[in-house]
Amino acid sequence: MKKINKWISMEEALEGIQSQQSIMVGGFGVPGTPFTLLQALAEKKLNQLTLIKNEANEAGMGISNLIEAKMVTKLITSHLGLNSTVIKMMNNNEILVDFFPQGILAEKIRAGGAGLAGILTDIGIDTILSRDKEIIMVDGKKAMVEKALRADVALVHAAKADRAGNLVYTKSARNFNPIMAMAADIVIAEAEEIVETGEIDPDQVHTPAAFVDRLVAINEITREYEVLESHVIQK
Amino acid sequence: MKKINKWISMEEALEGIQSQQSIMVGGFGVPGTPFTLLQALAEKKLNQLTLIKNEANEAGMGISNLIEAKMVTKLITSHLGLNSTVIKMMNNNEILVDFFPQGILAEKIRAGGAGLAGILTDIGIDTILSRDKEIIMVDGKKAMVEKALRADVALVHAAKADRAGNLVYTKSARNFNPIMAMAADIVIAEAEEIVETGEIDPDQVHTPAAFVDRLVAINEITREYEVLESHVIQK
Amino acid sequence: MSYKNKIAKRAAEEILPGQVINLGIGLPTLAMEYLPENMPVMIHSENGILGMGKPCENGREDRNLIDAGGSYPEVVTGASFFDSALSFSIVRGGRLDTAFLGTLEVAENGDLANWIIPGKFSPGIGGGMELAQKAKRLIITTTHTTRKGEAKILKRCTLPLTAKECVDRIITELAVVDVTEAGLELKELAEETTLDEVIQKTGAPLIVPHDREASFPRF
Amino acid sequence: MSYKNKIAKRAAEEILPGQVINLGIGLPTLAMEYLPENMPVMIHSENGILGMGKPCENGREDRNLIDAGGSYPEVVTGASFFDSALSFSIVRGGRLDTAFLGTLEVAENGDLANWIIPGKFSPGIGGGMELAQKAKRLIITTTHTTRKGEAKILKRCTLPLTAKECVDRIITELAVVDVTEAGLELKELAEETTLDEVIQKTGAPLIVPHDREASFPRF
Repeated sequence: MKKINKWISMEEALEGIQSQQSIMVGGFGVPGTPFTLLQALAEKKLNQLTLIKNEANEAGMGISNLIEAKMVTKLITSHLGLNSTVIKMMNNNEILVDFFPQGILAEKIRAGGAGLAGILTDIGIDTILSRDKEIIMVDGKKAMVEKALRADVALVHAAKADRAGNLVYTKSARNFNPIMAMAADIVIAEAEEIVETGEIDPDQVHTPAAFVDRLVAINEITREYEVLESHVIQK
Repeated sequence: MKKINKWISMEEALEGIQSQQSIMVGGFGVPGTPFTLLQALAEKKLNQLTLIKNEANEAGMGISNLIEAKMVTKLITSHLGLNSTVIKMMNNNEILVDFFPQGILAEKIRAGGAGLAGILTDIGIDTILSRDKEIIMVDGKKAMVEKALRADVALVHAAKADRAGNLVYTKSARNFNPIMAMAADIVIAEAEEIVETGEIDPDQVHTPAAFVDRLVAINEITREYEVLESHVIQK
Repeated sequence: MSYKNKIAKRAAEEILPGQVINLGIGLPTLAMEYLPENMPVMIHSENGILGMGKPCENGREDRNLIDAGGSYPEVVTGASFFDSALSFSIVRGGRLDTAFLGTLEVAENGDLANWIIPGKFSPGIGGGMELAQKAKRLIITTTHTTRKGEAKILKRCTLPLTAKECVDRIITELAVVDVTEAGLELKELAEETTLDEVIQKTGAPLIVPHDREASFPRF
Repeated sequence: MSYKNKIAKRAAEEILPGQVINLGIGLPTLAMEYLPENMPVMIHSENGILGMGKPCENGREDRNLIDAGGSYPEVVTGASFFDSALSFSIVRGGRLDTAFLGTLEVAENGDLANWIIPGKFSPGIGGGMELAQKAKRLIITTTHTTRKGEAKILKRCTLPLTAKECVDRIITELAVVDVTEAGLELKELAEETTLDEVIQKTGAPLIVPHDREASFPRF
């Protein structure tokens, strides 16, 4: 019998991804951003996408390329501090941006992945964030209803994968990747290294194969993945 | 400067644990149950404890010893299928038992650890479980409010720990341990092996040191930790 | 072949290559025996395993590795271990292709009741409610009747439900029955039984799509 | 010493051995320089690090390892990496001893406003709201006034809040001020300033517990 093998070509991996879909994208800054998948996605010339990502990368990088190319109608995110280009587009109403507290964004995504309807939290309860939120009382304290968040597609970046789809992340490149890998109908992972199934210690798998639908190899660690010289502190 | 060292004696580890407290206990069956901590706890002759554990171990083992010794007023659990002694005590009103679906019990504990007020779920929505629950509508569908669960103390079992309190679990002995280690005011871990800080790969830590308050070494893998002959299928 | 083995053997045929499967409590050991050697399937166990294998060879049991029923399994190449929250995220998050569960009662609309007999039997809930409600396909493996000979397949469940309208297929030692929009449809007959016996032992109307008993696929 | 360095140096004194600390964006690099060598402290970074160290030596940057502000840190012995959900569980779950945040405004009741100037500035929320609301101790590190010389420490915040009544201590280049039940209490004065200057540049009444300016601890 054949072994499970999810490693396919980039063309197969992106098959069926359409305009108007919602797409989660892993990464916090450069580490963990699936630049290779995003580059291939950018070439598909889709539009009216909803993207979900911690931030918008920086101008000219990662999802910022898709946003700058007007492929994105809405961005669900936590912070755009390092991307003045997207901030300008937001201020000019060229893109709709929904902000959430970073950990609440993570919990909404995780709740989607965990098949929950939502979470209850007091984060932002005394702020303008609570304005449009349903508030209920839990043990005498106010809590906001934050709905679970799922997407049609998730794009994640792993340091290592096996052919069955088990993923391992490294260092701060883990971030949103494991929770997004739980929370989409089609989960596509790019990996820097793809090994034979069985080579990853079962105790050290970060994302079990059950969550991963499609797997591509990164042929080259391109410039985008490398250290950003502008963030290096010269001493 | 001194390094962080949470490895202490059993006496120090259990200091301050009192009657009437709530105690989470890791483990699913034998694997991951902190038998050494439970044995020491049983010797403290406390009473009116509330225990939170996936199941009640089996008669004469683990938390069943505490329950049989009438130290426990209430048990929050998922299933007692393998412990007819505790089922009898439940039926005789010698102990109050709150049952939750296993994964919802896990999510309630995790929510406690994650500082959420609770979760929203449709599990059990069409059953008698929903009777006493607050129901709200989320996107047109009914969802039950399940409150976050925290405890005064958590007792967890790790395969390996470093002196700083980073924990690693093994195989099916992970189960409820990582989420309980997040969800108590005092988290006490027993470990089969305690190594110098730095010997665990930062990518392979299952429970970061921030969650662990006290650490004890298991001096001996006693009989309770071993394979249960009654569960071995003779072929 | 015992009725348990018969059910397990037929249940094993429901498992397709590449799927994520939960075999419930009790069935795993038996069903695993009937899976083709090296079948590329990922068996999920509630206590935090994906890629469970056959029961251990005697003497090779690992004290740190049990299945959700307490037995000692092997794991397959490509297995992974995780905590209980992630384990049920696989179930509730829509990543479980098929779950198998036993039952006390099952109704013609797919309602399932398998966890409590009020006042008599209630060992708890375990993972069954989540498996029943969230597996993409739910197959009930059960004896056709109780030990007393009472029907377990009913027009309506009399016991408190585990989940509503969740069952897709019922496999017993006598028959394979599907839950359809139109009602319960008889799909296969066991070699040892007759159409009349199955109809008589089933507590709800059966849609019988074949003219003659001989036309039924047998198992 | 620049005002930034002065604030970072004073902030570093707030960190006690064994604590779990979040240094916010911008401050980490500077404050780390003032921590005693081998201080046993666990620095948390929102993007999934516990045990962040000093900034990397030039040329030793790791493309997979940044802090929440985008800089390239080292990690200390005993560090761990985790996902964003677990990272904020440390914060909201009560495991963060002290957080440091910058601000736009801070009020005498401890209200904090540091994330939005409606119509002008709103790069998002990031992790600040959770740090402000859930750290066991919240210390604000900020210039005493805006670039235009307007007070940042006010009777009430005029901007939308980040969190209510969350601030414990304010450290500026001029003073250390505590938020108390009775109001803002002046604790220390910078060497370069006078009591009058601090009172004049503070937009809320200060409780001044010392008779003479000379009695104040200086930093």
